[in-house]
Amino acid sequence: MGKGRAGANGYTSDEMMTVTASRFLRNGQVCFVGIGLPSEAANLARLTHAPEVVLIYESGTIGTAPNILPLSIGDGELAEHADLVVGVPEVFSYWLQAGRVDVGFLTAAQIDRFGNLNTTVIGGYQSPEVRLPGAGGAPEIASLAREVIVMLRHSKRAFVPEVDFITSVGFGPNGEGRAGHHGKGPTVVITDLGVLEPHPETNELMLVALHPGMEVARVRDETGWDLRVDPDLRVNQPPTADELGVLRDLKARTEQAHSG
Amino acid sequence: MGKGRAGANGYTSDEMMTVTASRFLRNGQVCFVGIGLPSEAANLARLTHAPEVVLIYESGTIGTAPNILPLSIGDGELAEHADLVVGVPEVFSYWLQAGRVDVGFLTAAQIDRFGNLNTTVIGGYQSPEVRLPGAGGAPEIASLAREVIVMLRHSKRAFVPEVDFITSVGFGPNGEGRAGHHGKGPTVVITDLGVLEPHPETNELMLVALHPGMEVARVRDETGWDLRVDPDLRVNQPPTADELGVLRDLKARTEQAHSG
Amino acid sequence: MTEFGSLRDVIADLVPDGASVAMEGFTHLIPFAAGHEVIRQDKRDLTLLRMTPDLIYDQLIGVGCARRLVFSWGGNPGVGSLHRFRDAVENEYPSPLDIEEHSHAGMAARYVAGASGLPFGILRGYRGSDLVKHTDVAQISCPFTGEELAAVPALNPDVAVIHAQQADRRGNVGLWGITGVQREAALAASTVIVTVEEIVDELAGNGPNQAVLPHWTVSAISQVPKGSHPSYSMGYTTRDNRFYREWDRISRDREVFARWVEAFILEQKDFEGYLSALDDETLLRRVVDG
Amino acid sequence: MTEFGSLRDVIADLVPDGASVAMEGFTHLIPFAAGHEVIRQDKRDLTLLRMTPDLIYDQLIGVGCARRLVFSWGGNPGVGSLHRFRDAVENEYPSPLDIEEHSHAGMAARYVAGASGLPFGILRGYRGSDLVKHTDVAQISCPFTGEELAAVPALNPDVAVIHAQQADRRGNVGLWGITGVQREAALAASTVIVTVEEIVDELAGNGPNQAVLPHWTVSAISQVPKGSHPSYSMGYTTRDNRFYREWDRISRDREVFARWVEAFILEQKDFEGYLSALDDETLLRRVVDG
Repeated sequence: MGKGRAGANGYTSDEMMTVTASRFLRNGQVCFVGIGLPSEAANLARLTHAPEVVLIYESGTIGTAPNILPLSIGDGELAEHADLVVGVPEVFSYWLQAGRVDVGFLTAAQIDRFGNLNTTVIGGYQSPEVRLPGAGGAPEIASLAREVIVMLRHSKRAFVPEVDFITSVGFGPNGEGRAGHHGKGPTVVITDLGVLEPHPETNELMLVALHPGMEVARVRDETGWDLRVDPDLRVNQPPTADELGVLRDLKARTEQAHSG
Repeated sequence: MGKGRAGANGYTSDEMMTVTASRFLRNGQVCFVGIGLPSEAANLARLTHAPEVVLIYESGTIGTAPNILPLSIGDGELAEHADLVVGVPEVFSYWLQAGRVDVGFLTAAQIDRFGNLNTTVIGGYQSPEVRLPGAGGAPEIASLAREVIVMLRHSKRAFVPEVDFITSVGFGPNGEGRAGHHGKGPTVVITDLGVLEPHPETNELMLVALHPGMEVARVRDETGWDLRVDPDLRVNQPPTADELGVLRDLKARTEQAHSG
Repeated sequence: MTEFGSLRDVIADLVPDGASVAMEGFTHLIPFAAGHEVIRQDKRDLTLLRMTPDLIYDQLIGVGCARRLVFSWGGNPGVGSLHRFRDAVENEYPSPLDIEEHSHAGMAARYVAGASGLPFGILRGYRGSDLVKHTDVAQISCPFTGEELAAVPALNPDVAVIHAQQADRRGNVGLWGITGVQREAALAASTVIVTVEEIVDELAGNGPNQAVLPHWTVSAISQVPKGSHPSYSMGYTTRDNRFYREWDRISRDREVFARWVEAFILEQKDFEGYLSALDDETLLRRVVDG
Repeated sequence: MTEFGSLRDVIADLVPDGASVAMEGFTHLIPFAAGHEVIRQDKRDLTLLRMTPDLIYDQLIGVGCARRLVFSWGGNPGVGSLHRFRDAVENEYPSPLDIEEHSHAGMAARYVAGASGLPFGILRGYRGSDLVKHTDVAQISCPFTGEELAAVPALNPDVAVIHAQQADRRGNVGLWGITGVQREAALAASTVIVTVEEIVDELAGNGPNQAVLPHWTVSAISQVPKGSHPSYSMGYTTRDNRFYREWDRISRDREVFARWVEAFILEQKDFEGYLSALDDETLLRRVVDG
C-alpha cells in the first residue's frame, strides 16, 4: 500500500494515519495544532466526531474552523473562521502556558524511543548535516499541553534510538519522565504503519496497534531501535466511508483553493 | 481672592493654578494624566498652546482629545476620542514602563518638602485617621515619567515637612535624590498661590514664583516647613483672555454634560 | 461549557462564602447587578479583589460581605471617598476589613501573571514607595543585567465576575471600549461569571473575531440589561454621574446607607427592581431623610 | 513625528549597515517590499531578528546582507526548507551566518520585555530542550513559590520594519487579522518603519480606536501597495501560495537564486517593478532555465 496511492483496501497509508490520529481527539478538547499532518488530522476530527473541538494555531487564531486546510500557520482562512484572534505573545502566555491546552498535536523530523522530538538539526549543532527549521512553538507545547499526540511517517531515519538534538522533550534522553513539566508528554505516536505508546514503566515507545494489513516485522524494520511490541497488540479499524469521504473532500477543497 | 470666585482681577486662584500648570506642558509631549486638576490643566494646554500634546489616561486611552473633562478616569468620552484604547496592563507596561511618557501629571493629598507624595493614609498605616484612596498609577508614574508636574492647593495640611506615607516618591524621605529611577522626579509643583521647584542641590522645594497678587508671607504661612524663597522670585503672568475663555468654555461644557 | 441562567441561580451556584472574588471593570462595565445579587444572597467572608473598588465594593463592604480587600485605588471617581470602605478601615465598621494594597501597575502585573499561568510577574515598580513595607512585593535581579526589579505574586481569583456588552448563543463574550483588566481577571480565575447587556446571534463588537473570551473559558452567563448601572456599557448605556455624586451623601451616613441597601437592593427581587426603584424619586428622598 | 517618504529614502535614511533589524510578520503582512529595498541598497552586516524568517530572510541571507540571525522557526511554511538559509548555515554560503535560536514562546517573551522596557522576560519554557545549551536563556526562581522558570533577555531591535493595511494622514497605523508580534517588535525598537497598503483619512480597521501604533511611535511611513507579496494583507491581497511553492525551486540552486534576485529585485527600480516582473511569465522561465 503506497503512501500516496489508494491500495487494495481503497485508502492510502497516509489516509489511515490521518484518520487514526483524528480519532484520538475527543469532542470539546482544546487542541494546539501544528501545521501539516496534525492540522489535517485535527480538522478531520472537527468535521467528523468532534465538532466542538477547539483548535488553536500558534498564529493566535483560537477556536478556528477553516473550510480548507491552511498551507501556512497564518493563512487568512484561519483568522476569518476563528472565535478570536490574539497576538502571538498572548497565544503562548495566556493560552498555552496558562494550561488551557488539552492536546498538543505535533510532528517532527526525528523522534527517539523516549518520545523526544527533533526539529532542529541532523548531525551536530555547530556544523549540521541538515539544518531543519527549528523549534517554533513545539518545546512549550511538548512541555505544557496536558498530553501530546505525535504524527510522523515511519522510517529508520525518523525513528532513531537518540535524536541528534532534543528540540522538544518527551520523556527525556534516558526516559527519566516528566518531572517539572505540566503535561503528561507524548501519550501516543501515530505513524503510517501503526500506533506507538510509551511503556507505563520505562517510558519507551512500544508498538500497541497496527494499521490493517501492516506487519510487526515491517514496523520493527522501519524503527531505529529494538522496538517492543505490546502483548495485546491491536489492529486499528480501517477508515469508515464517512471519515474517508470527509477527508478527501477537505483535501480536494484545499487543493483547489491553493492552486488558485 | 477666593478659590472659587473670580477676584478683582477677573479670575479665581484655581483658574490661575490651572492656567499656570497648563503652560508647563509643551506641544508634542506625551503626558500621563491624573484625574481632577491635572486633567483640567492638561486639556487646557491641548486646547491652547499645545494642540499636539499626547494625553494618556491610566484607563488605557492613548492620544485622547475629550470635548469635555472626564469625571472619572474611564469615562466613555476618553475612549471615543482616543487614537487607541489598550488594556490597563498594557498602559503600564508597553507605555509608561517602556519610558514613553515625558510628563507625569499628578496631584496628592500631601506633599513634603522633598516632593514625596501621599495618597494613602493620614496618620498611621494600621489605624489611619483618614484612609485615602491609595496609590493607583502614581508610584510608577512618579518613578518612570521623564519628569513629574504636581498640582496641589496650598495649605499647611497638604504641604507637610514629612508625609505620613510615601505613596509616590519624589526625592526620597531625606531628599536623597533619584538614584534607581528612570525619571527626574517632580520638577515643578503648582499651587493656587505660586510655583515651587526643587533646589538643584538639596532637592528641597522652594518658592520660585508667585501668582499675581500673592505674597510670600501667605505662601510660607500655608506651608508646613520653613519654605525657602528663590532670590530670583518671579511673578507669573496672569491668565490671558484666550486661556481663560477656553478654560471656562471647557468647564461650562463639562458641567452641562455631567449634570444630564 | 458555558451555562446560561438567571443571575440569582448563577451567583447562588458559583459564589461560595469565603471565596476570593474579582468583580472587575475600570470605571466602564462594572458588574453592579452581580454585586447586588451577592448582597441579596448575603454571601460572607469574601476576599474582594479589584484594582478600583468603586461603589460596588463600597456597598459590599458596607453590608459586611467582605473579610478582606485587595486593591490599588479605592475612591469614588471624580467625587471623593468611599465612605463605607473608610468606615471599615478607620473604625472596623460594620466589621474589620483586612487590606492588601498595591499600585495599579502591580495589580495589573499580578493579574497578567495569573492569566499567564506564571507564579509571579515582574515590573519596574514600587521604587521608593512605602507600599513595599506593607504589601507582598519582592525584589528580583535580572540574570542578564543585574538590575533590581519588583516581583509580585500572581493573582488567581476563585471567581471573576465581569459585565460585557454581548454574548453570542454559544457563550462567546464580546466587550469593547475601555476593557481594563477584565480579560486578565477572567483568564486568571477558576470560575468566570459574565453578565451581558444582550445575547446575540453574532457578536457585533468591532468586526470579526472580536470575542474577548471564548465560550469555553466562561462558566456562566446571565443577561442583565443595564447591569452595570451606575457605571456604563459603551454602546448601550451612559454613566450615571449624578448617582456617583449622590452616593457621597448616601454612603456618608451609616443609617442612610443601611436604609438605601434595604430599599434598593434587599427589598428588590432583582436588578430590574433596582432600576425601577431608581425611577421613583420619592424613594431616594425617603431613604435620605429617614 | 512620523515622516512620509518613498521606501527608497526611508530605507536609505533609517537602516544603517550593521543594524539589528526586525522585519516581522507572522505569515501575514510580511514586509517584503522593505526587504527588497534593503537588498537593492546592499546593506551589510545586518543582524536579522524574526520569529519566522520566511522567504524574505532567505533572500536577504542569500545575497549576503546578514551577519547574524536571531529566530525561532526558519522554514518555508507548508512547503519545506529555506534553502538559502540552510546553505548559509550548512556551507557558510555566501558567507558565514551566526545564529541564535529560541522557541516561539521565548522570542515572543523577549519582544514583550523589549516593548515593556524590562531587561528580561520570564516564561515556563525551554524545559528539557537542548536549546538551552546553545542560546541565551537563564533560570530564575520565583521569590514566592521557589518554582524555577526560564528568563530570556529583552529584544530591542535598532530598527523594526512592518507592513500594515493602513495609515492615516497623521501617521497612526492600523493593522488587523493575524497581527503576530508586530506591535511588540515596533514598540521594542528604536526606529520604526511602516509600509502600508493605503493612506486614508480615517483608519477603517474594525471600529473606532483601532490604531495599533499611534503616530508618535512611528518613525517613517511609506505607501507600498501589495508590499507584502507573496505574503498577504488581509482585506487587500491574498497569499500567493504558488509563489511560496515556486520559491523552493528558485532558492534550491545558487545560480537560479542569483539570477532571480538580479531579475526581480536588482534590475527593478522599486516594488512596483517587481510586481510587474511577476506578471511576465517568460521572465521566471528564463531565470529558472538559465
